[in-house]
Amino acid sequence: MVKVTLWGSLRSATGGLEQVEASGTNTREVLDDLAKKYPALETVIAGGVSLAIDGTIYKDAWFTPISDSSEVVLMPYMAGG
Amino acid sequence: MNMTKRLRKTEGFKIVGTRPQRPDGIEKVTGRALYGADLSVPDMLHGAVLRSPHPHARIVSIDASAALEMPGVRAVVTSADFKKQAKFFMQDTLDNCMARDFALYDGHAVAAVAAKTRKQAEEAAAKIRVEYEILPHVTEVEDAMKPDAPILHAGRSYRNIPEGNNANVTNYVEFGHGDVEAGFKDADLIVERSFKTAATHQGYIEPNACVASMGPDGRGELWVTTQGHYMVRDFCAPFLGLEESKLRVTPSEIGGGFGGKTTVFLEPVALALAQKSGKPVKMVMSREEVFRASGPTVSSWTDVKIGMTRDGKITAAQAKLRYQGGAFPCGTIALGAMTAFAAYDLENVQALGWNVMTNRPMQASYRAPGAPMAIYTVESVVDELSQKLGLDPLEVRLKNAAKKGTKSSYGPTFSDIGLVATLEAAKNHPHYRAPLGPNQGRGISCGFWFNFGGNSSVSLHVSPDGTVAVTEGNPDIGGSRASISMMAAEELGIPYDKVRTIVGDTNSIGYSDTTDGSRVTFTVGIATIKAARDAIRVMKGRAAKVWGIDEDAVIWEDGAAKPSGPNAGEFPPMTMEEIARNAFKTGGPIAGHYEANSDGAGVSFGVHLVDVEVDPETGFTKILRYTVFQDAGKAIHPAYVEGQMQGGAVQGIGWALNEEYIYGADGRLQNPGFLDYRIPVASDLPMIDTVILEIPNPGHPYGVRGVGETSIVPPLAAISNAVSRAADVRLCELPMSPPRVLAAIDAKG
Amino acid sequence: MSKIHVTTTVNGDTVEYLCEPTETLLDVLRDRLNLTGAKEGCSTGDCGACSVELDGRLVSSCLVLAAEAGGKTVATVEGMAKGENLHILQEKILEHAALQCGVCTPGILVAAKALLAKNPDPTEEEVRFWLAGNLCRCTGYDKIIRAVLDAAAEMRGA
Amino acid sequence: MRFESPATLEDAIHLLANAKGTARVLAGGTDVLVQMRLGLVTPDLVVDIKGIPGMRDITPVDGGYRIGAAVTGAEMGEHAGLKALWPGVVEAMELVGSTQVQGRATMAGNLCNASPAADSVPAMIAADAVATIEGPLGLRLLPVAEVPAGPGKTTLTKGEIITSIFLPARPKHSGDAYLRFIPRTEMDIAVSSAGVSLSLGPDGMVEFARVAIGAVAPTARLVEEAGAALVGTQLDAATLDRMMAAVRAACDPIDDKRGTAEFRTKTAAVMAKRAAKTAFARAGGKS
Repeated sequence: MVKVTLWGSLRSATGGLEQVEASGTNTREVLDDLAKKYPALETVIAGGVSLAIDGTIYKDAWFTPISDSSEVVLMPYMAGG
Repeated sequence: MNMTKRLRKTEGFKIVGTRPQRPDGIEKVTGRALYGADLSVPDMLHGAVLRSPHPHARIVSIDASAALEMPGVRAVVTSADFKKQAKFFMQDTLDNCMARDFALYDGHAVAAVAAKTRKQAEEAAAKIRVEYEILPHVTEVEDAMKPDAPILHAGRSYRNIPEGNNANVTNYVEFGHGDVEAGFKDADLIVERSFKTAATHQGYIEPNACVASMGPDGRGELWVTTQGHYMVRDFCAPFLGLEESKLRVTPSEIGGGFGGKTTVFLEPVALALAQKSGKPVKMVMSREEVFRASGPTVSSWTDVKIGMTRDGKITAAQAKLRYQGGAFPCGTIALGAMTAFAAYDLENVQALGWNVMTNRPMQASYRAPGAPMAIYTVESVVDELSQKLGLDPLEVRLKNAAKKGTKSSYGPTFSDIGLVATLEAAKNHPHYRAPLGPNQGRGISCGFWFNFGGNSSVSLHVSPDGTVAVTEGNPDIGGSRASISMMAAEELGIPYDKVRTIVGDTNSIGYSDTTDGSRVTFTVGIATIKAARDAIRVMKGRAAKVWGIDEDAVIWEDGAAKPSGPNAGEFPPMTMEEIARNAFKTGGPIAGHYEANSDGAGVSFGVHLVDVEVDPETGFTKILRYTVFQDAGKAIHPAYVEGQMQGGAVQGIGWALNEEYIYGADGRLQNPGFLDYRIPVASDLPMIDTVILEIPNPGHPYGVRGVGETSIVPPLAAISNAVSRAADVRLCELPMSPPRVLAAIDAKG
Repeated sequence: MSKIHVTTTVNGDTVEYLCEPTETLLDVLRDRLNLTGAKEGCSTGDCGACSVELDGRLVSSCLVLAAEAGGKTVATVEGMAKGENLHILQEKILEHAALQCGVCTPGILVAAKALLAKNPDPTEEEVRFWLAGNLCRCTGYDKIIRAVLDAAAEMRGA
Repeated sequence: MRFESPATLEDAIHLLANAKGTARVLAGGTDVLVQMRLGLVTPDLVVDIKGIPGMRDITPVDGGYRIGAAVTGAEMGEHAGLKALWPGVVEAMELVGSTQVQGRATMAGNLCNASPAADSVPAMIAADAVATIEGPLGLRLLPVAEVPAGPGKTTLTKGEIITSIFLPARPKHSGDAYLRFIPRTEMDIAVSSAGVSLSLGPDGMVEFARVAIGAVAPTARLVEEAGAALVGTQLDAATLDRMMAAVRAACDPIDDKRGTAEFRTKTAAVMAKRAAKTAFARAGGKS
């Protein structure tokens, strides 16, 4: 299982948990599993999120590999200047 | 050198790191370069927009009959002429381009006219009769959050908004870790301050402009000044009900963007007018329209509390940020809350943020959106703590600096980052030791920005004479065509002047995300390098065919194919020119291409040092000396890296000292022009010294990091800290205009 | 409203145009004479992007009526290079990378040329104050000032 | 709109006197064109006076200078004699706008635009300058201070044109100066300003002084008490404090986007103090 850290304000969607577990070997599988386990996260994920995997920030491309030992942090979708 | 070993290159560059002339330079110094407003086409009409004079009103009715009778008028459009959108964000953007049912800010577009001349269109627009029901308005963030505030739209808040907030509060975010309350107990000194920053505008010198045409077959053409022509298509095609590939968008030269041209304002309107009139329509904003109705940045109201031990260790840090982003929901608050404490290695940190709607234009990105105003507050409090504890402010930052392995304030653990090196460079710079005179002060601040990757496409064509044409899909806002040409030349092993890079339109090159997030040199660089490798693969194949050897036995070096060793056969190197000359005989035209979906842009840090002198009798601040230190990863074209550092610093200087959106009690913008929206002029400034640090980004073949945005982040606090020390009173509101500084000095007694 | 017939000299060529009485010199240069080097950044004289020389005097062409140009000489950025040879200021702006978006560049060039004609050896401060009416939002002015000082030195030496 | 560029003053006066609707005189145009562009004024007639003989001349008269209505700020700055006699007035005019605006803007236009913040006006009032006004009823002379009637309003009547401004001769050991406060170093409208003109007696004391202030009242105004405070002194600190108090007492500014009333009042006095010191030094004064 992959440990996914959520940003604080998402805790209301996970019953107060800041870190949750999800199964999967890539971004798509992990996000799909998160949305399945915590339906309140579904709209957030569908609206676009970023993921930091071992310190590197990725947008929501499906096939970025994730291993169980990866540090995974769910982050808001990024926009810049 | 074998190709497989060249996946990463951090030294031995021949072209990268030099300062050649930019490919678009001659056009730009001779006045030939064509910007948004410079194109005219036969039988063209001109568009003009009627804008709401009210900050908040219900649109009861619009009667365009008198306007349609005016000379030269060919079409009038209103919100009824656009397709309704299913997604909130799309509909918000459309509603911002043309008000639907409600005018939400002073300057909000209500209708538009196309006529034979601009003057006729303006005169006709003035004849459109709009009946308004005026509603109460609110423009300031603290007022908009009050329980009895006028509400812009109900039902737009995300579900996680804490109770007690009114419906203007649309987003709520929380970042951080540890236990801040426990951390504050360990502090020897706690400083808690409240800050405000004004909304500022990107201030690009070229007003928004476009030329649109639509055929009866439903095909559209758009010429436009933008940071992202695919983005323009992504919005306009659905707004007009077109298939994406039927709308070809060609980016003009762009006269400055800084994030402000990452969305649409006039473009869908011009297309609708073209559709309705059957003729090409040109639209150009006046400067007043740019200020009233494009997208300035957020204004903010923030409380910061930081605890520190006597020896300068931060024990806990907390920020409560409230951003107003105009008349629609926006997510900039998340970026503010994420970046606020990013420069620090903290055990206990918490950043909370609220986004609030007001009767102001919908905010657009502005260089590191959300970060400057957040980091300003934190860096101000860190400075005050250092001052009160009698500690060197740079040493305090070094003591608490984020580094590899730090759990960042926004969650992930940092990998290779350059903050400590950047702080050390500042510490060892003569500027930091230079003596100061009376009424002078020195300020320092760290800055941070994420930098983005994303999608970009590059096609690289080898011409029959061996020169190279690169087509990419990202508008060049700061000299990127030069750095892209350099990377192509470097990879191919040919001289820089053999490569010419252009920006293609939406139908001539693959999709490319908007030029934003400091992503172009990084992402388009990756795509260019890989496109070059793709072409090299083809060229090696051609050489192998000619030599009759295996393709794997050919290497590429110094712009030529060579056999990989004596076993491959004894052949003299076959130059790119020779391969190109024979291309039609050896298999056809030669090209390489790459469509990147890149990540790993690499965060970047900067440190700014500034000396100011404050006139105690007038509150006037003079910038005496300014030095920017920034980690650029690898600087491809150092002159343009310096340019980004200098330009960002000076925009930050403007933000710190004089720039602000000023709304009257009537909800109208009072200073929609360069006279009273005061961006820095040449005589306001000293030279801006730069120190580029090169800490390679492992996520890029040449080590590139984004450099464009970080430089606007530190100036706000650096200058505030310098002014506060020079005037011996802590300033907590931007801009630090002379009346505000003098009032603070006089209040001190 | 009758149009006004104007005969004037632009970059050395005699040109004639018909203009509305309310049209500015900038409007005519851009829309009637197809000289789009001068840019409209504000049309209120606050940005300098439309700078041209009128009878050898630096002006904002947005603050000159087109009808006023009759019998005068107008010099725009398009007239700075002589054939293939760039003006030294143009070369120095390129060499110093003193432009990013480039939209202010034509105005800066025309203004700097007027400065060096009047004062071939300006100080940094003199260049900064002379160019205070030419807004640049990209560069922070640093490289522009260096380029102008460098061009001045080279022109004095030449 | 009709555009006319008459060759004689008579024609210009005739055009303006008989104009229907709104008429505007065009000298430098740096205010009129902006107002037209922003839709603040829509003239039916614009009369360009630059082609009228004498309008572009700086003429020495009785030890002073007569400055034609179409003389630009740049031309004033290039006139060595004028600059030597009234450096403060020339300085004030040179502060109006950018280099580009300097190539067009005129002192008479600055006066007729009647902005309370016009830079050249306090300097001209301190200099006791006189405007020559010609109109359908002939010629009259009017002290500059009496031309503006309020923001955007003048005491000129229909058909009248300011044709020149006269800066008088002055005794030896005289000096003048003008300073304004703006938030940047250039390109702003004065938030407060002051012009000071003074002459020294044989004893090195100020014998005569005029102090005028701008941007702190509906029109620029002469502060007689401030000038009087300087007389008989060498601008010691107590004198300057008295002068500043007189300036503050004369201020009646508004709060607006450019500054608060309090800020304008305080800085007007600071500008007056600094201008007085410069004028004193220019007069050869030693303190």
